[in-house]
Amino acid sequence: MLISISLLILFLPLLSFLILIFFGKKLPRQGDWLGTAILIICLGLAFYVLLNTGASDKFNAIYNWIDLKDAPGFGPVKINLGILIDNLSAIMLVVVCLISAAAHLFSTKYMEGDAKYNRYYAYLGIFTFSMLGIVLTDNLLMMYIFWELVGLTSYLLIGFWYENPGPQYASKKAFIVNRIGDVGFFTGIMIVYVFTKSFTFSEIFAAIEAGQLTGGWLTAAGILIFCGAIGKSAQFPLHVWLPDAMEGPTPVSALIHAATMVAAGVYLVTRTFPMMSASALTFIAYIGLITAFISATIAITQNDIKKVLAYSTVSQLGFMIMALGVGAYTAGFFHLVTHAAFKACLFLGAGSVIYGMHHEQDIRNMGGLKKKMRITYLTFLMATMALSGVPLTSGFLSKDSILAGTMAFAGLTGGFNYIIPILAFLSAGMTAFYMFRLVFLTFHGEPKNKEKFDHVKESPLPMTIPLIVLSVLSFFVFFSYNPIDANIGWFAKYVPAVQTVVPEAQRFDFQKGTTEHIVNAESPASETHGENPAAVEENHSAFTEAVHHAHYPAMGLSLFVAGMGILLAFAFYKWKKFSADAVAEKIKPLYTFSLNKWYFDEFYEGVIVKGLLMLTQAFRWFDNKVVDGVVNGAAYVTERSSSGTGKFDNSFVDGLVNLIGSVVMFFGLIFRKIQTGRIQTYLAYVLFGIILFYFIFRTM
Amino acid sequence: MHELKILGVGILSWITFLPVLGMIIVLMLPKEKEKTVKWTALGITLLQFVLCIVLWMNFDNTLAGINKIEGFQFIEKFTWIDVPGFAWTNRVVIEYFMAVDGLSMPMVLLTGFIGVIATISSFSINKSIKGYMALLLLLNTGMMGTFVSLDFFLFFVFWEIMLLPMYFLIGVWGGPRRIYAAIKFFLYTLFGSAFILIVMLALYFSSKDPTTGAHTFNVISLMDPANLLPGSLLAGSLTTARLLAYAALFIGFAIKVPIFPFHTWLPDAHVEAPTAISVILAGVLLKMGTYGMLRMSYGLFPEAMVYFGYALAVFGMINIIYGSLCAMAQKDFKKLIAYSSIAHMGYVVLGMSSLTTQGISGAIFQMFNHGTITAMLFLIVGVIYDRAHTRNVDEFGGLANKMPKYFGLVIIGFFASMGLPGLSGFISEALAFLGAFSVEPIRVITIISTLGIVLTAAYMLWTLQRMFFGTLPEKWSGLTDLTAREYFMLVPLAVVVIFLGVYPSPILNMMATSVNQLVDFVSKSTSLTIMGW
Amino acid sequence: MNYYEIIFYVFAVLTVVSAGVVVFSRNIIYSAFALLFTFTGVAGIYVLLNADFIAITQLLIYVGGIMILLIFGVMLTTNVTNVEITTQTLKALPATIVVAIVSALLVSTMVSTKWAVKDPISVESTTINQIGELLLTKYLLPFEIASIVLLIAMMGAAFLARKN
Amino acid sequence: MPNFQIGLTHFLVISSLLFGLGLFAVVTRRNAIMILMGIELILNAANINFIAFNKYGQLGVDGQVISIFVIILAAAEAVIALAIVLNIYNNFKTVNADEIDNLKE
Repeated sequence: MLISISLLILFLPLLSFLILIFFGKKLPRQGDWLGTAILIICLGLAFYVLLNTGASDKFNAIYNWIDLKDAPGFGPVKINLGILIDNLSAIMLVVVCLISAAAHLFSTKYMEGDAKYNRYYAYLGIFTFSMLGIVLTDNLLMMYIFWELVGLTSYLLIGFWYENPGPQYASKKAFIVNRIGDVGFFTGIMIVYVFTKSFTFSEIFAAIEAGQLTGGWLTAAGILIFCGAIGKSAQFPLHVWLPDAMEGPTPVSALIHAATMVAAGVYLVTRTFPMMSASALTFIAYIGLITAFISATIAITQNDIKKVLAYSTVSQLGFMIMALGVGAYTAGFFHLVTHAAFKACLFLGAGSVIYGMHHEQDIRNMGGLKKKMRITYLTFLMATMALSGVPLTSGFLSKDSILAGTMAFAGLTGGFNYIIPILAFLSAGMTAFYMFRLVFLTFHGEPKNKEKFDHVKESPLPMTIPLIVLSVLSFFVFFSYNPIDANIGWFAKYVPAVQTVVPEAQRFDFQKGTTEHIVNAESPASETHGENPAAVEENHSAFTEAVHHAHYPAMGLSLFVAGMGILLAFAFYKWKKFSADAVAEKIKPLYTFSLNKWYFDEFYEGVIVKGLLMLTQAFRWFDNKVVDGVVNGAAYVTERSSSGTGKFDNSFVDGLVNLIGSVVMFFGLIFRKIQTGRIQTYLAYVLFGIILFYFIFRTM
Repeated sequence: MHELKILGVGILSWITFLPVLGMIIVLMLPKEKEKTVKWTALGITLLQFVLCIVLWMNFDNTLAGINKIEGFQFIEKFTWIDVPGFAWTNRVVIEYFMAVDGLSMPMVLLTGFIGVIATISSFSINKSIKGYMALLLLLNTGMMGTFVSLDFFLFFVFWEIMLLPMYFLIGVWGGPRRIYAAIKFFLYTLFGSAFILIVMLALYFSSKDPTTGAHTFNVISLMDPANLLPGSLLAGSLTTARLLAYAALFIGFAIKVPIFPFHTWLPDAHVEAPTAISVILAGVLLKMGTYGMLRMSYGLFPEAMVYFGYALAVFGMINIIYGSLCAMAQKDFKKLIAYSSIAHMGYVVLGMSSLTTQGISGAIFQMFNHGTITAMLFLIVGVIYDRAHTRNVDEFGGLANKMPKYFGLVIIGFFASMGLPGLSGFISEALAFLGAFSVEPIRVITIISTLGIVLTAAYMLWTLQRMFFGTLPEKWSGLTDLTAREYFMLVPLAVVVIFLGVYPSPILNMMATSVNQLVDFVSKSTSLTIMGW
Repeated sequence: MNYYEIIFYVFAVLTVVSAGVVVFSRNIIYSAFALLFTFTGVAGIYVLLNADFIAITQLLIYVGGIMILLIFGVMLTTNVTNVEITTQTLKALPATIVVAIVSALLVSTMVSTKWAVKDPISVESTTINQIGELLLTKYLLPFEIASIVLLIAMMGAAFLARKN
Repeated sequence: MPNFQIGLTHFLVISSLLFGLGLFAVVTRRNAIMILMGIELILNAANINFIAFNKYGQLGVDGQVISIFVIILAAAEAVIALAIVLNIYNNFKTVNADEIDNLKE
């Protein structure tokens, strides 16, 4: 039953895509109502699925796609496609449908009157289809397929206004950077497939448990699969495409580049968490940390409202990845869900501000919108508080559990890993600072641009409803009754930590010495710890124990850091105690360094793109000159030798013939003289002949 | 052992020689009646395609015939030439031996399909259409014959038949530098077929047909080592003679594929050939090289193939990386597509070298997909070239708004060639990579080859951006969207690409058993692993 | 020295000297008349060789006929007023040498070969009836042809000489 | 004088002398008539031989018959030759053999 519903959820957006792409123009209002209606139906169905899936239920349906029968030396080659509904995918279903529905609703007003309006909704439809595909799939290959489809749709949506150069360049950049990540992902899949002979998660984990894939290849597989996440969730080396992706329409940014698509990377790591070996996890943690820290520093100095939010998304994604890296499995996923809600609300709020200010995106000439756009302001403020980790918000709960996780991890593993919590707390503080800076610069203070400010009025209803819904969702109450402790909320119970299947040698030392079987957390007993019964798993408690201990210090520290951030923001922008520009002057090099996004773009453009183009020119030259040269050279040689033999033939052989000719001619001339025409001379010759014969015959 | 006879003649002979019949009819038509010439040619190729579909309907997927004659279907085996021996020459027996198995069935289908598409796209040719259509039909026979013939002599005859019309089609109806291109193409391939001829004769003289006792060209009996005379040149296994023979065959077929050092004829031939001929050249002719390798090199010298497996993989990788990089540097749209087809053929070679079921079925499926996708790309180039008479990518811009329907098909074509999942290109590339990756020594090469996907994405999107996005230069304001005829060319291809992308089983099931049989036969032929030495 | 030898030498010397005059004389008329004496000398030799009928025909035809013709030819073709009635010989050195060699060779063979000589046949009164007999029996065909030849010769000469 | 008896060789010597002189005339004289005379001498020399062999050789009377034919032909030849010479004279106004060299190309 649930299977057919989820299939319905999956294929409805595809249906909307097909209808809109072919008949969009003819439908009334170009079919935007159709898109939005379909998404709302999907949302309803998603809620139904969520309510009916228990924490540990797994509904699975397999369809055979490619069957290459029995391959010698390999065994039966069957590539199947499957749907898997469990706690993770149920939640993600709701998140994707919710945000997509909000984006659809929001776009009815925001994108009104656009030339390619129906195509926009068609693209939104196919995006939702691909995203749902990632969420529902039960095997790596199918995930890769939808992974690339999501890449394609983000390409189409970023480059929606392809008339002007900005989106053109951004869409191409996005697709190629994603492609680089996907190549790593595919290589990871290949490694897994070659060793475990299957793509499906359950079979893979069982095979790894059975030891078919171990050692260096296992870590390599883990890291390479994580590459897919790096590409898609814009982690450290490949994060450059996300800020440029802001060229696309704002609802798109909200849907894709804040909540769903970028979360796919995190979802992938969550799915493949059991197979990640210790070294892979540390790699993931550090990548997450670096991303969080770098993008937080960059976000501080950005002046474009969407760029600030973009970098904050990258930073928050870094947080989620770091959480998974350190082993805080539930916290990471929890932050993904809460972040999706309030980040989408922030982006849509930015969208309504841009809509109000008639496509003005630079926060320096905004200000004082508090009075004019009350609802946008309030929802924006609520979401900012959630993001900064102010208590009583969902953000506080999730960020706090992540920070606790990092401290626990550092505590357990010690050594260099202490840098993780330090930088994590620093980034959290910076987040609070730049978010409140954004709020003050856009909503508070005097309007800097007079005539634009006069036209500003509150955005129409279809834009404000999603804002309100999303901001309400940022309250803690939806996730746990106790605003302080997330563990007792339904979420923590619904998404318990997953037992790693990695062989003994490749686990963290604190995880060693445990029994080898997958913990299938049945409905957990509701002790204070809210954990599984102790008898089942020691390692589990080792980490949870540490987290539990780290809980309160982490909460105190995070409150302190967030408070400081907000205070600084107030000081700089609200009470104007210190002028931001003066500070910027003092730390000039640092400021410009951060303003120019740590020069990543320039670095990539200069080194990689330029280098590649030079390489291609070199190859082209090589191809034309050398390889073609060899061919033409061969042709030249044969041509030369043929003309050589030609000349030789003319001069020598012909020469011989001519020689004979001239000799005959020479003698001919001589003999000609003999024919004098006088008869007597002929007679004389006759007589001469007679004399000769006489002498000849005489001798006989 | 299916038998399918129409009017007493086997279906394979019908499929192969129907175009020749068509050619005769076309030649008899008066010169001025261009319309009838075009439509008769189209009718013939359509009829041939229908026959291919009928063939496919009766094709039994469970039979696998690489070296076992009972595995083949629609067999036609008659003695064609039988010269009784006298004095010092011994008896010469050459058979007219045609049959189809999992390896050649996809190729027959592809040739039929591309034949129809090419004929439709030839409607825009105006210079002496009668000669053109006659040569096109002759070319069609040459191609089809190569895929169905199982007698090495017959194979070589069809291989050469294909050459001549191609030379004239490029030489007469081509672009400005057509003569150079045509001659280069002709001499290059001829150079290759010289090698094939040598090996063919070497095999002939070192073989003894079990039934007739004389030498034989029959590929199936040549595959069985028992039929090779003990003392002869190519008897035994892994002798230097056999390795040399394999290398010669490889060069002969590599020129056709084309593989890296022998590829320079392809860009010239494509740039100068008219659209329809480029479609056929890229669509089918390149596959004859790889098909030849699978049928002849793998079949006749299996242990040599395993011995040189690693080298083949390296060639595949070079093709992919080299082709993509060169494509990125091209300014001429058609040359770019030509180089991209070198890169795509690189996947085929990589897949083939892996000697695993996924690898080889991925390779054959890529041959089929590359046929359809590149045909689509060349038609796309043709559409633009017919309107703008220039192929320089930088001169265009903003075509997306000007020709929206055309843009839709371009998106499908471009993303299919980039190997986007949901379109047929992806599955064959994925299978080829999976197959190649599972072989220990080729693992590193496969990882390097995966870079090819990124490079392809890079130059394809760059071209897409330069030509279709941005603002339209005013000189192209007069461009019109697709005409009905162009629709008939592009839409069927797009449908096939999408359908096979979503559900590839029809083609994959067709070849599965044969591929397994091939892999089993080749890997059993020697105890060496792929890293022979 | 009997009479036979004396007559022989007289006729021999007569013939050879007149032949020399014919050949070497500058004036063509002198040589014409010298030819006359040569022919008569030859006739004499025939007589010595018992060929009486031949001698008479010789005298009759050669001296009577051919000589007259030659004189006519000379008279018609040499332009009387032309002072160089004499004919020089052309630079004949090579020719004379060749002819001298040939004749020397001829004489030497005549002298050196041992002819199958039989004793001279008995002197008969005349050979004329033997000749007549032979002419009409053994040599009948040549005899008839000879008559035709003469006829043609006459017609030819008449045709060639006519003035047109 | 050699005292041997007049034999066949004497006549042969005479005829060869005649032949030599005739030949000389034919070869060296420029005048066509002189050439004719030379020919006549050669013919007579031949006749002498015939007759001599008739008397001394085994030839018998045949020799004389042949000599008659020789005489007949000589006459015919002389007639024709003279006619030709006259014609040449009429056409070329000269009878010198070396000027009549139209044969020389």
